Amino acid sequence: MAKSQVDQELIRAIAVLLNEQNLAEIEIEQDDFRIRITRSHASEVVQMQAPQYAQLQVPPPQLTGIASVPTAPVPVEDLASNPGTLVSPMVGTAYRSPEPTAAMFVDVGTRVTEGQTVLIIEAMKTMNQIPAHRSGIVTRILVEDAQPVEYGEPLIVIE
Amino acid sequence: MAKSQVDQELIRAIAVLLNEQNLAEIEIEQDDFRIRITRSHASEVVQMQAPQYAQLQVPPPQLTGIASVPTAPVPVEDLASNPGTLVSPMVGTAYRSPEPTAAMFVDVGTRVTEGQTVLIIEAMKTMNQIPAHRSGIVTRILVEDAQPVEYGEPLIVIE
Amino acid sequence: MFNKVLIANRGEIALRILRACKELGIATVAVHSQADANAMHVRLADESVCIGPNAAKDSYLNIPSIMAACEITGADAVHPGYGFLSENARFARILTEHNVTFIGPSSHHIEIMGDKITAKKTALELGIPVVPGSEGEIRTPEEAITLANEIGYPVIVKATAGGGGRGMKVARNDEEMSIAISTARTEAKAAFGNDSVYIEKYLVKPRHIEIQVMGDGKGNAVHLGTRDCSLQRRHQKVWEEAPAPTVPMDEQVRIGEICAAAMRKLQYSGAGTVEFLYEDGEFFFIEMNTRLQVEHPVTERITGIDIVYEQIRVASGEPLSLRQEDIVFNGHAIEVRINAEDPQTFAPSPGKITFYHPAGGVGVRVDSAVYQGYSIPPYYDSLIGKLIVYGRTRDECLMRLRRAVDEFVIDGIKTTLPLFQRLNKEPDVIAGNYDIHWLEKFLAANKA
Amino acid sequence: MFNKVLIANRGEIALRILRACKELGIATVAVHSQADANAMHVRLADESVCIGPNAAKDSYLNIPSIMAACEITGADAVHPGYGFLSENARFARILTEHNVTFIGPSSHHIEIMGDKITAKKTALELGIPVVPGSEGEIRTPEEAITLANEIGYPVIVKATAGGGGRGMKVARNDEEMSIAISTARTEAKAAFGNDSVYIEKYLVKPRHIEIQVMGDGKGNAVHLGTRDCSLQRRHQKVWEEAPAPTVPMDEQVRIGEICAAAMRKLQYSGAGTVEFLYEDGEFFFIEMNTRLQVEHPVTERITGIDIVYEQIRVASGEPLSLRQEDIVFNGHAIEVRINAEDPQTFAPSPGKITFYHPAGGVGVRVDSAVYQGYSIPPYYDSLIGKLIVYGRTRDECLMRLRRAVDEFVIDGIKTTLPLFQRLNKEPDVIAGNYDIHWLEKFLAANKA
Repeated sequence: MAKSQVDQELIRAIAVLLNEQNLAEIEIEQDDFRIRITRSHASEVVQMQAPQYAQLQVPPPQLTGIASVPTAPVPVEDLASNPGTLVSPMVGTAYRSPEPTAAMFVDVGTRVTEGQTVLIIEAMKTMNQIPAHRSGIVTRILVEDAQPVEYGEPLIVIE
Repeated sequence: MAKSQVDQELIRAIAVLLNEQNLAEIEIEQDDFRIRITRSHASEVVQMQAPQYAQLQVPPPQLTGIASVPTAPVPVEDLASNPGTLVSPMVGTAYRSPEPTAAMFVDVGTRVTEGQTVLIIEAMKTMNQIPAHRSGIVTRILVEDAQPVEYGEPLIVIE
Repeated sequence: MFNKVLIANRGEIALRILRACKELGIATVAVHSQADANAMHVRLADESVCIGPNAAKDSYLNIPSIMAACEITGADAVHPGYGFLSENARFARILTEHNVTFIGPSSHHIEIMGDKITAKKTALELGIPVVPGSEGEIRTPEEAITLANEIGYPVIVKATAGGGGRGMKVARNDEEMSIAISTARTEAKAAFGNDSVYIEKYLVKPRHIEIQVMGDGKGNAVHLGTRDCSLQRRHQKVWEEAPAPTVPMDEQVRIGEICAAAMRKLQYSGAGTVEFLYEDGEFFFIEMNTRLQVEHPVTERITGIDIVYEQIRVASGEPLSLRQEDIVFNGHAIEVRINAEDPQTFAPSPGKITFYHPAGGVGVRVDSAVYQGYSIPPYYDSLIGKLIVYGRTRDECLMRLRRAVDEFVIDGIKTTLPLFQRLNKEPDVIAGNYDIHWLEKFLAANKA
Repeated sequence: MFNKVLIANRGEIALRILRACKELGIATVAVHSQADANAMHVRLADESVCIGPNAAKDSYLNIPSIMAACEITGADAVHPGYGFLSENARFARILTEHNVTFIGPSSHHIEIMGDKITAKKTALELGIPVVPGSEGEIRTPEEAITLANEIGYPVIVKATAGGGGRGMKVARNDEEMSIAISTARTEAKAAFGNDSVYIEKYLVKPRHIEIQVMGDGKGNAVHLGTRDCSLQRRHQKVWEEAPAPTVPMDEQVRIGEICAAAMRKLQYSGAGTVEFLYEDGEFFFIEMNTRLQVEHPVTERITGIDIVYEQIRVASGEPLSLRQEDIVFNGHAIEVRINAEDPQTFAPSPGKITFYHPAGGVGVRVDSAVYQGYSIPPYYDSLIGKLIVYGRTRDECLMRLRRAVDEFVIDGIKTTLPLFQRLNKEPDVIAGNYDIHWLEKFLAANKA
C-alpha cells in the first residue's frame, strides 16, 4: 500500500474514539486493508479521569460572557494569605506620591514603620492616605501610579 | 481505503454498547469485513468510580414530577446482566396461560427446553408466543398474568 | 444615550438591568461585595469592581465606594435597581453633582414620596384617593361620630403619637365610637403620655392593588395598568398578578388614569408605583415607590413594554416613547418569588445549589441570577429568582404556572417552590378570592 | 376532551406537547427507546413505556409497539409531534381504526399533501399560487418560447424523469431557450433514457416564506400569519422569524387569507403549514406540511396563541375557538435551532452535557429537553433545543437575541450557538436581507 493512501484522518478519528469511549483497542479489516489501534494502559486512564472529576464537581461555569476584571486578579489568592500584604481598604485611584512631581512614598527596599503613609487613594475627589499596616521592608509594589484599585486588592507587600 | 468507507458510526455504536453493557470485547466478521473493538481493562477502577461518578455526572435530576413507571424497575439492573433472564421482545400484555381457564405455561420449578412457549404477549389484538431463550429450570417469574410489559422488561429467569 | 451604566445592585435585578443594557448596546459595570465575586451579573458584565466587604452597609450601601467605582470606570449613569440605594435621595443628589445620571426620578420626588405624611398630602393634592379620616386631632366623641357617619363605618381611632397597635380601637357604629374614643385616649395617654387621637376609615379585608406609572420629567406620563400583590407574608409580597383579578376593568382604567394624570402634574420622571388598598370598589392610597419594583415583569408581559428600557431612555433625556392610547393589555401574567427559604418556616436557607433546572417552554419567563454550583451567600435578601408565567386568560395562566412550578428544580437549598405547589391547588387562589390577610391565615391554619 | 394523551415522539417536541397536556389537565404517556430512558419528557410524564431498542425504526417508527403502548396505558389520543410518524397516513388510519384519536389531520389530507404532484394540483384547485410552467411535456422549442414569454424569463427546463440536477437547464431569453431545450433533452435521454422535458419559472433568489394554518375539519379555518425560514443549510432551517421581514404586511395578509380560504374549502383539521418560495413580490407554493412545525413557537409568540392547545382541542372534536378577526400580530419573534453539531463543520456532536445554563429574562423562551448531566444519544436528530426571542420590533428582537445567545451555556458538546453569535453580527442578517442560498454562501465564504 502506497504511503500516500493511508488515511491519517481516519486514524485520528479512531484514536479520538478510543479515548472518548475509554477503549483499549480497535481493529478493522476490510478488503485488503487492516488497521489496528491500541491505547496505553489503564493506570494512565485513571490518572486522566481524576482531573475531569474535579472539573465536574466545581463546574467552573463557562459563561460565555465572563467579566474581564480590569485589574489582573491571578496572583491575588497567594498574596491574600500573606500577612505582609497590604490590601486596599476602598475603591479608588492609587497614587504612589503626594503630587505628580514629588518623590514616591515608598519603593521596593524602603524600610517603613507601621502607620507610615505608603500610598494615597483618591475617591470622590478626596485623597485618602493609606498607612503601612506593619513595620518592615517593602518587598513588592503591586500597583502602578494612578492605577484604579478595587476593594480588597493587594497594594504592596511589607516583609 | 477511503475514509468514507469505514463506518465510524458503527464503531461508535459498538463502543457505546461495550461501555453500556460492561463488555470487554466485540468482534464482528461479515463477508470480507471484520471489526474488533476492545475496552480497557480498568474495569475495577471503573466499577469503583462508577457510583460516585454517576451521582455527579448524571445528577438524578430531582425533577419534581418524575415519572412513576408503573412496572417496578428496581431489580431490573441486576436481572439484566443475568444471562438466564428472558426479557420482553415487545410492548404488550403478558399472559401466563393460553386462555383464562387453561393451565399456566410454566411455573417456578418447571423444566423448559429452548424454544418452548413460556408466555404469550398480546399486542394489537395479536397473541405472540414467547419462547424460552435457553433450556433449564424456571427460577423466577417476574410478571403477573395479564400484566402490561414494556420492551426489554425481564419476564422470567431460566437457570 | 449612555455609554456605560454602572449597576448598583446585586442578584436577579442586577442581571435584569444588565440584560436591558446589553440589548440597548450600552456597556455595563457590575459592582459587588467580596461575597459576590462569583455572581452571575459580575461574570456577565463588561467590567466589574469589588466595592467592599460582605456587609451591605459597607458595599452596596456605601455611597463613596460606588462613586469611586463610577470614577475609575468612567460610567456615565447608575441604575440602582430596587432596595439598597434606589430610594436614597442623597445618593441621587450626589450622583447628579458628579455629573453621573441617576436612572430614576429626581431626588426631590424621592424625598416627597419617602415621607409618609408628605406623600399622603401630595397624593391628595394630585387627586389620588387617600384613606378618608380627620385631618388632624379629634377632640370630642360628637366630632368623631359626625365624621364617622360622613366616611362610613367601620372606623379606626389611632393615637397621633402611636404605633405598634397601641391606642388603636375599631368602631362599627355611633355607640362603639364614644367608647372607642375614650379608651383609645386613655391607652394613648398611658402609652405615649399624649392623649390626642385621630380617626380613619377602617379597611377590613383590603386587597393590595398598585399602578405602574412611567413619566419623562417633561410632563408626559402614562400608566401601565394594575397589579394585585395581596398575597403577602409579613408585608413581603410572594405572588403578584397583572391585571388585578376581580377589579372591574373600567375601575382599573379609571384609577390608572388618575395616577397618570397625577404624574403629569408632578412632572415625574422614570418608573414608579402607586400603591393602594382596595376594598368595596374603592381605592385608598398607601404610598408611592419611586423605583423599579420586584414585580415589574408581570406588567411587562401583558403590555409588551420593557420597563427597564424605558427607565434608561427617559433618564438619558429622551421624551417618553409611550402614548397611553398605544398601551394595550393582553392576557394575564403571574409572578411567584422564589426565595431561598424553608417553605414552611420561612427560615433562610443559604448554601450551594447542587442542581438547577429552570422551567422553560411557552409563556414562561425566569429572572434569576443563580446557576448550578453557585453558593447563595447568607448576607443578603433571600430572593433568588422569579418565575413569571403568561396566559391568554387567568385560568390558562394558572394552569401554566402549575406546570412550570412542577418542573422547576433547585436542589441543595430549600426554596419557596413547594409553597406555590400548595397555593396552586387552593380554591381561593384559583378564584382570585384573597385579601392581604389571606396568606397569613392560610399559613397559620396549615401549620404542619 | 381527552383523558390521556400518548406522545409518540422524543426530545424537545415531546416535552413541548407534554407541557401543553399538563396545562390542559390531560394525563400523559411518554413512549421511548432504550436510549431515551433518562430523557426529560420520560421523567416528567405521568406514565412511560419503553417501546423498543435504540434505532428509531424499531421504536419511534414502530407502529405495532406504539399501538400496544396505547392499549396497555389506555391512552385515548396520540400526538405525533413532527418527524417520525407525524405525516404517516397509515399510522393515522390504524389509530382511528383502534378508536384512538390521531392529533392531526385526516389520513386523507396527509396523503394528498404527502404526494408532491397531488399536492401541487390540489393547491392549484384551491386557489393557492404555484410555480407557473407547462402542465405537461414540452415538445418543441417554439412551444417552450411561447410559454416562457407568458410566464417570464428566467425559466428552467427539467427532465420529467429527472432528479439530482441532471437534465436541468436555465434559459434567460428566447435564444437560450432553444439551446436549453435541446441540451436538456439530450442529457435527459442519456441519463434517464427518456428525453421528455417540461418548463417552470426559475427563481433566482427566493425566500422561504410559510403560512401557519389551523382548521377544525368542520369548514372553519384561520391563518396565523407568516414565517420566514430562508436561513437554511442543506434544506435544514436554522433560523426562523415571524412575521416575515421585508414582505409588505398587506401581502402577508393577502397570502394568509388565500391559505385560510383554501383550508376552509378543504375542511382541513388541525395545524398545518403552507410553504412558499417568494420572489419579486410573488408567492409560489412548494408543499404543505400536515403537522406541527419545529418553528411554531415564533408564531405563538406574536399571536399569543398556543398552537398545541388548539391542535388538541380541535382533535377532541371542539370547533375552532379562533376567529380570524381576533388574531392580532404583535411584535417580532426569532427562533434559532440549537443543534448538537460542530458550528463550523456541522458534524454531529453527541455526548454528555457537563454544564447547562439556558438564557433567561424578558422576551426569552427556551424549548429544550436537555439538562446538565444528560447524555445526548447518537441515534437521533441533532436538534437539542430552541431559543425563541421576542421584541416589539425586529431590531429589539435582534438585540435581545444577541444577548440571549451570549448568555446561553452548553458545555461538554459542541453546539450551533457560536454560529448564531456570528450571524447576529452579519449586516445582511441584521437587515433581513437574505434568501434561501444566503447561509450556504456565507458558510462557504467563511470557512476557516
